[in-house]
Amino acid sequence: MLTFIRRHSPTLSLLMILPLWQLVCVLADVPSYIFPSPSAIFEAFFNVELSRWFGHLWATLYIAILGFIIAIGLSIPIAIIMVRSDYLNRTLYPILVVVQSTPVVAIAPLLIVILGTGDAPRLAITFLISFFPLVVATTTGLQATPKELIELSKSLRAKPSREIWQIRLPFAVPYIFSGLKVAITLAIIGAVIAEFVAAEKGLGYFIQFSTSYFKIPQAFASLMLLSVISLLLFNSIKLIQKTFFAWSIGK
Amino acid sequence: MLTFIRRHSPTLSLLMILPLWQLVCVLADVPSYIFPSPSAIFEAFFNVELSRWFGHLWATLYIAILGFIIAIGLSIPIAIIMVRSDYLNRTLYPILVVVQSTPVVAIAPLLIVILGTGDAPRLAITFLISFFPLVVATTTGLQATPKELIELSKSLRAKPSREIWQIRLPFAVPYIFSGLKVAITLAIIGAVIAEFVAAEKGLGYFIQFSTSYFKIPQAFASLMLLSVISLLLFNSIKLIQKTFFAWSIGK
Amino acid sequence: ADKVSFQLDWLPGGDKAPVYVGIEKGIFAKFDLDVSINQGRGSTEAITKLATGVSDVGIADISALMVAKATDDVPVSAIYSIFSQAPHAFFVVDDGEINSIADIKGKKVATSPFTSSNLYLPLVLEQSGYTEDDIQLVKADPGALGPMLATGNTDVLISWLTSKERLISQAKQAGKTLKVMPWHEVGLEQYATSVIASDRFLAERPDVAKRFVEAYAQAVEYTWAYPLESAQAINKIVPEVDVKVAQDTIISIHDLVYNSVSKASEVGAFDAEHLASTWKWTSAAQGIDENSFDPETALNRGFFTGLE
Amino acid sequence: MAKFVEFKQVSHTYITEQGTPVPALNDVNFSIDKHQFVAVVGPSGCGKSTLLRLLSGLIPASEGLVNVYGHAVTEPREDVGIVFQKPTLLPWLSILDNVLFPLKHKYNFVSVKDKKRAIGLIEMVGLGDFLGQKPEELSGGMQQRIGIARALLLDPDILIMDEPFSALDALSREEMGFELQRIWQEKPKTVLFITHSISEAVLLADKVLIMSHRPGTIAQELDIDLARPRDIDTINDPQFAKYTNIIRKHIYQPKQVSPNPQSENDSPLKTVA
Amino acid sequence: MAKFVEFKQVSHTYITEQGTPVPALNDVNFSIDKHQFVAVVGPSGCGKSTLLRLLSGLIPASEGLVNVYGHAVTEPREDVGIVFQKPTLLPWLSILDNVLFPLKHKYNFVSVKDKKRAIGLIEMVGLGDFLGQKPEELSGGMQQRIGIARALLLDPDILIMDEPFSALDALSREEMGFELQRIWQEKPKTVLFITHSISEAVLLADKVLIMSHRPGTIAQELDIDLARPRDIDTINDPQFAKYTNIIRKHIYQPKQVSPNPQSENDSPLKTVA
Ligand SMILES: Nc1ncnc2c1ncn2[C@@H]1O[C@H](COP(=O)(O)OP(=O)(O)OP(=O)(O)O)[C@@H](O)[C@H]1O
Ligand SMILES: Nc1ncnc2c1ncn2[C@@H]1O[C@H](COP(=O)(O)OP(=O)(O)OP(=O)(O)O)[C@@H](O)[C@H]1O
Ligand SMILES: Cc1ncc(C[n+]2csc(CCO)c2C)c(N)n1
Ligand SMILES: [Mg+2]
Ligand SMILES: [Mg+2]
Repeated sequence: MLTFIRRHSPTLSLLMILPLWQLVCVLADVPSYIFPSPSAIFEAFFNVELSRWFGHLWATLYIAILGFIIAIGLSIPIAIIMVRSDYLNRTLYPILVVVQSTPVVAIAPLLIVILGTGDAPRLAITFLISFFPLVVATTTGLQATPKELIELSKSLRAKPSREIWQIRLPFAVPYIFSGLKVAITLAIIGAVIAEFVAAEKGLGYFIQFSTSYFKIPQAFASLMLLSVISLLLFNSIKLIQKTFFAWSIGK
Repeated sequence: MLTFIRRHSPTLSLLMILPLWQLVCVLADVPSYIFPSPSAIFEAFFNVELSRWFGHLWATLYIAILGFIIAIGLSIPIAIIMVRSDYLNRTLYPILVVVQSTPVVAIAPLLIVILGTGDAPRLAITFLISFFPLVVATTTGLQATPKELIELSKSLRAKPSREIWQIRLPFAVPYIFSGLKVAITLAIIGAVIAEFVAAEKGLGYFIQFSTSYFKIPQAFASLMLLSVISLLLFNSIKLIQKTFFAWSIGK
Repeated sequence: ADKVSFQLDWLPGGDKAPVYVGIEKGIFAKFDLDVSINQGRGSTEAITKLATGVSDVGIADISALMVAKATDDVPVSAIYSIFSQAPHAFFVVDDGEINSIADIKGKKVATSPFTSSNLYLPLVLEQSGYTEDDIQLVKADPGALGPMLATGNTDVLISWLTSKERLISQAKQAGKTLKVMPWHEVGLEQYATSVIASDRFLAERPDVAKRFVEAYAQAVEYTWAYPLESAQAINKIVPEVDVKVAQDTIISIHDLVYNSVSKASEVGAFDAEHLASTWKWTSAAQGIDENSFDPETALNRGFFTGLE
Repeated sequence: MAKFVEFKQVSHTYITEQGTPVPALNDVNFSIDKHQFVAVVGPSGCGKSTLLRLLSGLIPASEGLVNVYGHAVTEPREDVGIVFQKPTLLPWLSILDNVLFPLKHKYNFVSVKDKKRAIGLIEMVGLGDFLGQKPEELSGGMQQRIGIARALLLDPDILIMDEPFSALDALSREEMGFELQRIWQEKPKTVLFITHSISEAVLLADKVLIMSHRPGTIAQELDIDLARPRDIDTINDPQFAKYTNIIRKHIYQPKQVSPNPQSENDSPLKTVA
Repeated sequence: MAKFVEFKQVSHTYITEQGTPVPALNDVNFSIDKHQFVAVVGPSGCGKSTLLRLLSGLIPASEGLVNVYGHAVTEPREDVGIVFQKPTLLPWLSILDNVLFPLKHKYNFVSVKDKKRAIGLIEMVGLGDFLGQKPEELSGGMQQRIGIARALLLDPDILIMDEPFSALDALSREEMGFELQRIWQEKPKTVLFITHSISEAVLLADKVLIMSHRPGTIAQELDIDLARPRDIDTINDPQFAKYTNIIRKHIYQPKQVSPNPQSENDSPLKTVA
């Protein structure tokens, strides 16, 4: 029992937040249109059919995961290319910085006109928002590989691609996972922002929708759901690292 | 001359984009309300007084830099705390993930009500958007410190704080800079998004304003200016690393 | 002078002219008022800011206020009506293919994801005898709508009459002319943008509020009497606003302020029947029981007593 | 003299990543007197470094008791200086700062006098010309010497050295050994010295612990009764040959021992570390 | 025999981070015949590892020419196996995969036969029980032995070893030395062997290069004319003592040489690496 408490004390502490929050809302009489109490949020949650929640949740999750996978699939090759060619490094990096620091909301019309109104612009936005940390982390990791390991590869006269795949990339794994952890949360934000820009469903859409009709507790219920999927996805990344790349975790 | 070309070939390649872009716009007759040509953008740029550009630019830059500094000032201590206490690690990390994946746009009214209408909500938004990569990168770096170096510190029975400051933090420097590079671009986005939500000046505000008046070339001129400051800030980070932490750069 | 903070519901523009006129033309000064302006990001946000005391008085869509009061008794009341007709409208390329709302059946319609127009859309279509399932509705960022129409990406777009001039001039760039079909013409009878105030402000500084409404009413008169001067007044305070665009906007929305409804009573006053119609449409759109809320409770009639 | 360090029935088992236990030490018992110089020899992988880590309090023993001055060692002690088997220098600090690191790390303060002392130590190990360079710009042996200088900076009561001279050439090794003896005699300290060189062990130590194959146990404790200070001529002492022979016999046990004891003594290879 | 490896007036100067030049090698000239076993001895920091890196093509010489079979070495060669001074194992691979790494890395293919060979090599270095473990779970000496097994996997024509036995105990060291000789005789190869043990150099090599202090030059080339295969008894050959003495004289030059040559020869410490 005591070890149970000790092991789960973080979870328990986190659950303690809810009654505290409720108490603050009740005692300070916080209006629910500013900061609804947990009970108001739960009520709002159950006022919406579960199947509708599920529909919104799936729409967001689908875009977030797919966009995230696209981000991985493109940014790791980009990082590899940039490490292998100084010219491309110095040409691509500024472009990536510019792309990354362009608020997607500002180029939303362009994206919609080019990509239409289907999943494509939403995937593009999710990708654009989440790829950069992956490129930076992977590049840093690939470049931080110790001289000795590079010399080992050079001494074997292996193809440069194998130096990347069998030495630099494995060495970069802790860096890459650091990037993945950031990228997965950005993928979720990206999906939500994409829904602000163009969508008919999804949690982001539902948040905006609820807010614009003053159903703030309902918006917060969507936010809570969003938090849950963020935690799930984030912990999946941690789990993948622990399962398949245990050696890359310190301590 | 030849070495000049070779050294600056990335810059030259990047500058080549502009005439290409112009050509595409002219040949394909792309309407300027979708994707304005560079010439249209330059024209729009000079239609606005320089002093007004400067005002908007400074408003955004100021928030971005200050928010970025706050993000550094808070996330590195948070990372240190999380590395030192397993309990806090397991309690704080989920909270940070939730905070990070909450679209700030959705809680903007809350921030404004709590923080007023001055710089505070904009700084808060910038901070909220940019702190997470720093926390993740710093935590990863602190935890990746090799066992041998930790044992060296332990064997000296130094205060744990010095283990952090003199061993783990220096070791984490390449990780931290990887985080800083991401965070600085996010700080700019953060400042812009904050201006979308609550501002009466700044490049983000001006983009929104221009878009809502369908002055797309003017919006793109702001975007270009935004790109310039992103590149400047990003390269400042790189320069700082090169100047003060040269040992942390691979190769 | 008494300090009053004024909350806009969106960015500055021709449709927000009166408050700028009041400042620039010295009308507020005449009433011993020192008015400062907070820009806004939507009616809901403006109502929240008033409810929490960030601002004293402002403008917002009264249907948004009714919904807010019906769901969450917010301490905010409407005290003066500006638009006595809803600004929602269909915009189509004027190529003779679509001439009435009935022709929209089966067409591709683009709208912004979060405009209140979307709520009234089914009701408007119902007037022409079909439903949302009979059109192909796409939602996209407001900035993308004009380009979509111009590039033939969509047949119809839904926007507000306050954006009319801008949409028309954008279409002109693409060599196209637009046809505008306001929804109030097919029976969407309702009040829209109104001056609203926090109840605390009204209770604690009734005298200031009273003077403000009077000054604001004078500014409204001035605005539509002298569109150019009014547009220049905005430009003086917010140089980003184009004088020409603002002037065109002011002129083009004249009928939202001066129409049969406001002529019947007075500009600024709320007619009980039109107010009831407003709530009827809004409650129907929101799926709220019409009888669960008395639209009168969204008003405080004690501050605008008419121009002398 | 009081028993300064005591290992009582100490066993240590590592658990690998896959969960298999690897017994490293098994029922180790020995003691060291205060200010004794003890050398440890034994085959590769027999648990010498593990012994070091237990004594320095870096890891807790799976079983048994490690005592220093009657107190169980549960964490690193104040007064221990360690030369690790790998040099473990901090790559971001200059050579001088690396040697000063223990002071900086422990007290966050370095006086001008400390700096002079550090420079003196670096000169002692023959690297006075390299003060400002970074560790990775040094050769393997140079890095190892910096590690030795660093461990001596705090003038610790207990000095634990894990094959400190393994990357040094014959001459440097000899010089460093006598230098170590001088320091130890000037400011007496308890020394645990792991080495692969039998002659080095005999030449420097008061007592040699001979360890058996993994899982390591103490096969024999050998007191070395040679006059101090020892120098290059000590090697010619017949006692010296006797001691090295005893150790050699132990270590070469599994192999057939050459029948000619003279040749064995002469055999330079066997005395090679 | 043709001159297989040639160093012609090779100098190498490192530039440190602060920009100061550190001359490491100065006008080095020597040659190696095909399938010759050459040992290099010299004081710590004299440039032995630099020599290795030049020969293996990892760094280009600042001045002079490094030739292998008449071709200038500009990049690593196909047929070279290197044992680095640090073990440089890949921490994410098991011991077996580390040993297999050269094959995997070069050809991206590992046959069952290769695997058997690798296991054989790991058993040869005495670590058959550790196939599945990770490098950091091994002791220093065990890691070093894995590095040796890895370099032997591809059965290279040229084998370059930088103090490969420095972390091994006397017995293992001797065994590994003879094992190396066996492999070299079975499948002849050209070997460059850096060591700190004078007797080891003489026992194993056809030729010993004696280097002087930094910046290193070749102070003397010494051909070792001892019968093959050499074994434990070779040590008793009077020639053996002669050779070790010559080298010792060179190395101990700066120090006063003991007047008694017998004692010097006997001195086990001096023969200690
Ligand atoms: N972290 C670890 N995890 C698992 N096993 C380990 C670990 N560290 C050491 N071992 C095992 O413990 C045994 C003893 O290791 P130790 O490092 O003490 O040997 P050693 O005597 O210092 O050897 P060497 O002379 O080669 O350095 C070895 O067999 C090794 O495999
Ligand atoms: N990366 C480097 N940058 C600067 N100087 C270096 C670098 N590597 C080696 N040196 C210098 O070159 C010299 C020779 O180094 P090298 O590693 O070749 O010596 P070594 O003979 O192998 O020594 P050891 O026996 O100690 O390993 C040393 O004085 C060292 O300071
Ligand atoms: C009062 C008010 N004005 C404008 C907007 C912003 N906005 C939302 S949708 C849209 C295009 C018209 O459908 C615009 C401009 C708002 N939220 N509230
Ligand atoms: Mg060891
Ligand atoms: Mg070396």
